[in-house]
Amino acid sequence: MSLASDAAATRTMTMLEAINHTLHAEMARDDRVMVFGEDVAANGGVFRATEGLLDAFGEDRVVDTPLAEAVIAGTAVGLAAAGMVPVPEIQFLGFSYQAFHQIAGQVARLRYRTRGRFDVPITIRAPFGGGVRTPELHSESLEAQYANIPGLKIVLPASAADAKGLLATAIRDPDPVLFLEPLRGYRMLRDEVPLGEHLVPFGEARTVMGADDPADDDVVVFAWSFMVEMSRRAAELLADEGIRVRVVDLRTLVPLDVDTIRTCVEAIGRVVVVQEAPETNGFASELIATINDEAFYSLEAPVARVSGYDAPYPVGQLEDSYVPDAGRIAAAIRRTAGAA
Amino acid sequence: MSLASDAAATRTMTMLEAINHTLHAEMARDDRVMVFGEDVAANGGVFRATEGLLDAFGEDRVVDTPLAEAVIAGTAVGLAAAGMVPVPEIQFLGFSYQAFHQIAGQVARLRYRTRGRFDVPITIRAPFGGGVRTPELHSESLEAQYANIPGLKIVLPASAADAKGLLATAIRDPDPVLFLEPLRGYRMLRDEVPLGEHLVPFGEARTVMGADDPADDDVVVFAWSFMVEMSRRAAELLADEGIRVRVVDLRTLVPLDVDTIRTCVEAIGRVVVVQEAPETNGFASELIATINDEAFYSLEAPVARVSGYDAPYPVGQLEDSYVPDAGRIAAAIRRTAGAA
Amino acid sequence: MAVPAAVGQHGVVTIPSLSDETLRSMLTAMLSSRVYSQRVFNLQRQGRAGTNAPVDGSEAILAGVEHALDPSEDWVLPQYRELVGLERFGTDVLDRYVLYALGHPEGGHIPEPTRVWPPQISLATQVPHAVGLAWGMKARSEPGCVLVFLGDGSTSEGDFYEACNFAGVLDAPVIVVVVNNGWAISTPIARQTRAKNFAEKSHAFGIPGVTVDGTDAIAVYEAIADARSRAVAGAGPTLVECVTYRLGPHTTADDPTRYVPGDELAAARERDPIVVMTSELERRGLWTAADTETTLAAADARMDAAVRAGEAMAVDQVELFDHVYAEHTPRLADQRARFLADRGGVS
Amino acid sequence: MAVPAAVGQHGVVTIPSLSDETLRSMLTAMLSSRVYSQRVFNLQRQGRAGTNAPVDGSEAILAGVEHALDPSEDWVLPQYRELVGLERFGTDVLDRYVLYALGHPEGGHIPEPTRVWPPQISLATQVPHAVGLAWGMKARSEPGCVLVFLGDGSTSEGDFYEACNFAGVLDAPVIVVVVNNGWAISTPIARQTRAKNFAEKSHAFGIPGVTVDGTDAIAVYEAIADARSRAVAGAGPTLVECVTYRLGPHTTADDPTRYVPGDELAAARERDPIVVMTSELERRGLWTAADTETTLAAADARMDAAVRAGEAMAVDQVELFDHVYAEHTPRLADQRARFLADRGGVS
Ligand SMILES: Cc1ncc(C[n+]2csc(CCOP(=O)(O)OP(=O)(O)O)c2C)c(N)n1
Ligand SMILES: Cc1ncc(C[n+]2csc(CCOP(=O)(O)OP(=O)(O)O)c2C)c(N)n1
Ligand SMILES: [Mg+2]
Ligand SMILES: [Mg+2]
Repeated sequence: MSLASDAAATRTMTMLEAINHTLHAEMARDDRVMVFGEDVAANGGVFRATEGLLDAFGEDRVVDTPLAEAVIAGTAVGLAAAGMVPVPEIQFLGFSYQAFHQIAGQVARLRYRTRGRFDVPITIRAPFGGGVRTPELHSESLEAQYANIPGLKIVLPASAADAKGLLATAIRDPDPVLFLEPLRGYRMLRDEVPLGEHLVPFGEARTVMGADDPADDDVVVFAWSFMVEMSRRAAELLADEGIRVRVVDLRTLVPLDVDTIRTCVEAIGRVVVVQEAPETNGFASELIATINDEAFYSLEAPVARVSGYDAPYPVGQLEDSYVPDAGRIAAAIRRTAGAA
Repeated sequence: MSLASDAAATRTMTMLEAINHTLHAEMARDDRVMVFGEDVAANGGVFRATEGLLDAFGEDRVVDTPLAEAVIAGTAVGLAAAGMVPVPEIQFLGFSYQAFHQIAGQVARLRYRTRGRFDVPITIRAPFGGGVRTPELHSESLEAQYANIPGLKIVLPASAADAKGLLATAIRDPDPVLFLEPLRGYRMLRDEVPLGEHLVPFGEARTVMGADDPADDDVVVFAWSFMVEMSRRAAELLADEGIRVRVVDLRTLVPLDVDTIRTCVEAIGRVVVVQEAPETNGFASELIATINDEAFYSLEAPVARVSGYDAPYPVGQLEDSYVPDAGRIAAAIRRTAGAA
Repeated sequence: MAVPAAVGQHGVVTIPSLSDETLRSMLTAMLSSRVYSQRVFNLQRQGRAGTNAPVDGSEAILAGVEHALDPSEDWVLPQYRELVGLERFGTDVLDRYVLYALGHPEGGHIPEPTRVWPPQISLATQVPHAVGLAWGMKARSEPGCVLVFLGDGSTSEGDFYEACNFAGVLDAPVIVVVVNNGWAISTPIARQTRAKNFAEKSHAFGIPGVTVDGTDAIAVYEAIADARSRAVAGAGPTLVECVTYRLGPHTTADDPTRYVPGDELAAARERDPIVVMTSELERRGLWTAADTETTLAAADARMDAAVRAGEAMAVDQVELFDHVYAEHTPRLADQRARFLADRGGVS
Repeated sequence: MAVPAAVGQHGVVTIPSLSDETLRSMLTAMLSSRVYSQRVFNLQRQGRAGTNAPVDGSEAILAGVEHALDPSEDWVLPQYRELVGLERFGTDVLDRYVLYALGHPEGGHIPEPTRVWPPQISLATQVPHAVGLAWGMKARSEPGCVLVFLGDGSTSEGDFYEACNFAGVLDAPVIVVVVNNGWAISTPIARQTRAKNFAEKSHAFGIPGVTVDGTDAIAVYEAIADARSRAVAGAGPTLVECVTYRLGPHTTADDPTRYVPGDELAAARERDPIVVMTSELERRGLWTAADTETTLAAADARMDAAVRAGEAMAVDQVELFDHVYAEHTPRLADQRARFLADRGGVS
């Protein structure tokens, strides 16, 4: 097989497979990459995202840590300063709260505090998100709480191919990245993943559905992570009703692809933003503020937010009512399409 | 002195004096109230906010804790369950990061997890805010990171009288309250404080400046904490230029006084929001989203945000450029007043 | 890291305070808790319950603890594995645990006057809560003490240390029970710490620490009774490490064959706490095979009823807005109203 | 909590490894660090510098540490009080500390190859960093070790425990130095912990712990040299408690007369580390009053230069946007551009 055909080859993978495949590839590419966290070695991670890494790269580079998130994030700071490329896993994003002081106060600002003495090529991987009947604090969407912290990059893949392309970019990035993986998408999201080198740059949104010319669409939906899939389903429902919906996957919240947002809003004028997080001060609020800054005069109707509610993420029997689904998203799109 | 005149009596106090006075009053009123934290007892707090409490109420109710924020917040949960009214202090809000998992994951949801078995009358006091040349993590404005967490109330007084009225309300409130005190306002803000019972309800904004009829104002500024004072100064600058500015102190971000916001925006149509926090996903974003929901059609210009920048709170020689000042706020108001 | 030879040997010694009735009650509790746990496990397999963590291996610890405490005065804060073994504290504990496993919101609500908290998922966060509660009881001059459970893995969290250290300073009436079952999911204790054992961690706090054989209900009972008498006498906290071995998977979501050495597990099964206690009580003539039959049948019937009641308990979806605050904030009230309106429109 | 009688008595014993030259160098460093610290303190009083924390009482600890380490291989992660006493690691350390005190952004930038980190304000967060750095050095098979400072108060933070525990598991080449100066602002050690002493906390991690007299530079040197040889030999971490007494206020913002018992302070002044070391070296004929004069004058001159250079170093306000990311994100670039435009307009 020639190199060219190699590079073009793809395979259908779940998002989980794509992540695992990428970790293998990046560890093989760069021997400074270290994977560590709770249950990542012998067990291959509680979801098997790190399966096989221990066998392939040995116990010096794939390390089970004690059950202590702050020191997982905190040692990453020291490892980075030692010249390593740490890829710690926080078993569930909700438990990054235990490491908040290290992530927000230290990881995010090591470069700033030391005025560039140290690069901070840390990629913190963590699954999150609802719909899979997890116990407390396993499903919480916390991206907005991190987005207010300068120095972090916040990356949320919504397809298997992007999981590869964005994770590889994250690991090679000299800045700290929160790489947030949708629990519900791990096995549900399956698509064609390039087998060769595949890098998706940060700050470039992806159009998931929509007309060639955005001006031909009626409403644009901005979403990230699993809500992209939900928005796509909503858009399909509405296609039958003749409402043309553009679905844009933001991919990275920091940096944000303001150009694509502006272009879409200017062309379409009607916007829905979808998030799993609680409404108040979720990242949707920032998007609305950004649209207000960038394209206020193009808006033909208020931007609609579809969010989790301002209640803690609930128990199993209530969660389907909490997390936005295609029906709720479709209703918001319909209202926005029809607004005066 | 009759009770009536007592109730009407006031004294000029700094915000710090008002806080201290209120802690004395609330501890005297309710013997379940306990004050604890780092250096709050013998030292009376590093700013003297808790001065005299140890002598007045004894070492069982005014307690120096070990240097460990998570257990300060975490024991508050247990104390609340035991029927006490905990008023812990976090020495600087930046160190609430060390307690984030307890505040966000436990304090905020004890009621929810137990379906109302336990009341959570916890008031966490913490100073924050810039302009006073503090070391790292002493000045950070983190209100937005907390605002995305359901179950908390977020209260930020901007005057001495409000410090009293809101703190008394917080301590008597059955829900957990983050009570955030502006470092720069501790001694700089001085006003008339009622000496008797004085309760300021949550969720009622305060008009600091403005015409009797909001429709007579040109621009409305929403702010909280020390930025209210800065906005007032900006408004005074602009009065000479003939721009009539309404300054509204939101006082509590959760709950938010949506009615006042809506009324002002409908009447005035031009809005500036001021915050010290970094721009991205600060609480200003939520306000813009709220205005988008509630009064979109009344807006005559994009809402202007005046914020700290998307950089960590800087060192002393840079901080005056970082924190919004009257000049920057005035410029934004001017632009908004003149926008097409 | 090994159990000190001096404590918790299998030759159980009768101590006067333990009546035959109590011994029988302990074994009954142990057998029952295993049944309850297996039934909840099976519910998950049948798609009727969420992820849950079986008790297997911890039965003696739970029986020892619940019999050494006074349910009318003492509080228990569990991690997540213990709710099937605290029936002496009230029948609610199991009923609510079943609801919890079924994903019902009321599963978190253990009603007054039962002095047990719901499961804690955010590991070790319950230790500060326990210390605060004990501090509050002391402040109010209430009798009793607080007992908090956490796993060997959870001792690595900062909250455990911060809380035990503060408990020492406060002389708080709290008993911190480390259930050392050898594993934190797939992580063995050797990767969790180099401490000689978990009781040694008490040196960091200047409080007493003891290690007991957690497969021996009587040894656990004695250690807890001792710690309790110190706590209620104002002598402060105790750290009690109970050493056992996790006999099942971590949770319904786990495959322990990936990492648990088979021989280690086989050896542990020889010391199955239920086998140990059953043979001891049989030896003393306090128990027969028929007693086991009766107990298992009663536990099954108890669970039938709990599951039936739990599954019959309806949930109104609008409850997701309740208990966020004492009263809905305006915004939450608004969200709730829209939720009801949308539902009205859709259904 | 008292210093164990067996260690760190004042009768200093000569050990072969400490040459006269080293002993003199240590005292020079001690005297200098106190001068540096006082000068920085005074800058704050004059409104020229921000809040800062004087070194008084810790000089022997710093001198012992810096002389026992190898600046070409080892790293030091300070808390915030130590930057005036690490000149052996490079002249940058002090120069940058002066900038730091002046509120200059470059104060955080200690340039290569100096192996010292800037001050840490978020207490105990530096301990995980040190463990990570030591782990990384081990992973890269680099020589040397990492030494991290924290105060007695800071040992109450979860990060300290989590990090020491993980260091034990990793056998990381790290030395954790607890500077026990009796106080955390106004909180005395008796309210910080009931542990017998801070070295005892090592039991929780299964690592060696030692307590030394922190007013005795030679005792500190020996303890650190010993810990270092173990670390670089692959024998893992050591916890070293250095007991001293804070002779000054907590920081420029503090009034210790509110809480420090006068007699306790007076007793501590008798053991002022500089007095102890000076009289010891005088006794040995290695030091005279004239040496003190010369050293103080040199330190003053050194500070004059550092302050002059620091105050002369301009800051462009636009630097507040730098080093947030390796490259400005578009939004930050935009904010920066607006900042420059506004400035252009205004000035
Ligand atoms: C703070 C936190 N981190 C991680 C997890 C994920 N997690 C759930 S159980 C578990 C292992 C707990 O081990 P241990 O404390 O020994 O208790 P055991 O399950 O053995 O009873 C982990 C890592 C969690 N629930 N909370
Ligand atoms: C996480 C955190 N909490 C609180 C503070 C505020 N603070 C600054 S210094 C200090 C006391 C530190 O005492 P210790 O660790 O003994 O060091 P020392 O000042 O005595 O050298 C406190 C509470 C802080 N800087 N960081
Ligand atoms: Mg375990
Ligand atoms: Mg100290």
